[in-house]
Amino acid sequence: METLQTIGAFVVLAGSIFIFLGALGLVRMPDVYNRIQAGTKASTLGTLLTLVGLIMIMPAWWNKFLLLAIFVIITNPVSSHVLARASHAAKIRLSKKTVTDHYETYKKEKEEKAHGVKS
Amino acid sequence: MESNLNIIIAIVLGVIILIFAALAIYHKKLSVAIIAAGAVSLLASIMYLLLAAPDVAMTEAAIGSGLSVIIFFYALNKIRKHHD
Amino acid sequence: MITLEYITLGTGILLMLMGIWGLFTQKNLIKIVIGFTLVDTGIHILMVSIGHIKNRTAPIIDDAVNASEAADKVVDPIPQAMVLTAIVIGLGITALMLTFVVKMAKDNNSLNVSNFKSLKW
Amino acid sequence: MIKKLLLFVLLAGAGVMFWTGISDYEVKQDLNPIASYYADQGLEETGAANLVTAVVVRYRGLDTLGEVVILFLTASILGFFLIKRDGKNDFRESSEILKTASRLLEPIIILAGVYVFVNGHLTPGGGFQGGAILASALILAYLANPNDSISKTLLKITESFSGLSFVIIGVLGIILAGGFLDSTLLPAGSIGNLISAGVIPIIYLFVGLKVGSELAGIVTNLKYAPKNESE
Repeated sequence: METLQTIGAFVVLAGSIFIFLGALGLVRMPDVYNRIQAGTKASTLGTLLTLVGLIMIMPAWWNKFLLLAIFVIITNPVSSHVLARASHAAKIRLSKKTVTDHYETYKKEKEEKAHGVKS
Repeated sequence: MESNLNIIIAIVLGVIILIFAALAIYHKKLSVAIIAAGAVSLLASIMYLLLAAPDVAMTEAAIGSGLSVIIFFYALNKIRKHHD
Repeated sequence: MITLEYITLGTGILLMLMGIWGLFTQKNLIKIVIGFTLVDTGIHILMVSIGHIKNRTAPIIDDAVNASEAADKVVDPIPQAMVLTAIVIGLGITALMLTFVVKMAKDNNSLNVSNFKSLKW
Repeated sequence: MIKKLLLFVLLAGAGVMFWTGISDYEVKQDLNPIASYYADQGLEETGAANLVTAVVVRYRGLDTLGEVVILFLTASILGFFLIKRDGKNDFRESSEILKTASRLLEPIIILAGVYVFVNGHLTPGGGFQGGAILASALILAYLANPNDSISKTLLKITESFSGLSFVIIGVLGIILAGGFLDSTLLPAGSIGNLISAGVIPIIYLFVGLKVGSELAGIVTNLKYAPKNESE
């Protein structure tokens, strides 16, 4: 019993470290898209690890934490996807180090295809 | 002992709330100001939890930091041309 | 001795004063509405912290709090109930103010308060 | 500049006033008589384990009615001011991922909202919180399918029906039981069950539906407001 709780506490600590790294990424990354990526990936993993640790500490509540985990798994990537798409549509510039922009080329190809069909 | 921890958390929360409030009043970009006002509400809901008021905390988290920010952004979207 | 109530009372009052400061000094209409919401939040924190009593739990009777000794174990439920309705009304009033802001910005083509001449004399 | 200085002096005066209020403040040890009466008798009289619910629905039920009326007035004034005149607004089509996720998430969110306001007499939660969660589900639907319009008449019918039921239950309390919104209209049941506390779950159901449809109506009106076309 006691050992399981200790392991759970360490897992929660690992999750909080991931969340801290995500926060650091928000400050250090050069442009919006990199910041979104750092924030989402690190915070999703951090939240999931925290929930797993909480299940170890308090096993009676596993169903509630499982529901929370499913909710986080669905909502977090979707919201970051929507944010990135909206900022791309608002024409926020990429950082200077960025090499390619696949979404831009995809949009151009789609436009050309629609144009070609029309004419 | 536990109450000491509560006091420390409350002090940190209060300082962060006041910083966000100053940001909400003085930041030049309106979107940043709106998000800062939402953050004030979110941190205030944690403060309600410390004050043993879970009902109020739920309401504040759902309404103050969720719906009101959305309403502000809809209104901002309608008047986007007059950013001055 | 510093206790939780003093900190939350102080936070609420300072938030209220900051909101009033923003309400009077800012020129942008949306900033004025934001100042109003800050005053709202400050008053709510003030009211809830007035109802708080040290070392007591939330006003819910369950396994931890028996019904017979509830009056010695729970905090004051009345300010919480009042704040509960006040938050919802605050949202409604904020929406109403934003509607007027949208209207005024549409009519006068500006968000700056100094440009509204129609009520000046 | 002189204006700001004056305002600063004014606020400093208000701060000093509040400061004297704080320094006189004594940390409370006991509840005041009304609150201790509610804490002692609330469970017996209403059957609600959550005392905040007991105060909101039973002891201060008229305040709740007034609050709901204020919200209704706000929503109708908003709809009056933001009448849509031109054709339809064009929004950017949202992505496939968001559409699929919203189809997956909306039932869960609506279920969570209903859970929150049906369990309002046992756990933290209630009509206002549940209504806000319902409105957020509708906002997600707006975000996912921005060009589909949601029928305003459905919102209006839900709102009017639940408001009317709220008042009817209150008046039935006057006729059949002890007073306006008396919860002993129905048998109290055993404390801790879902079906207990008399009419409180039913009242909270209607409050939740009303608050949810009103908040959704506010967002709908702001969404379809005419955009600023000048310049």
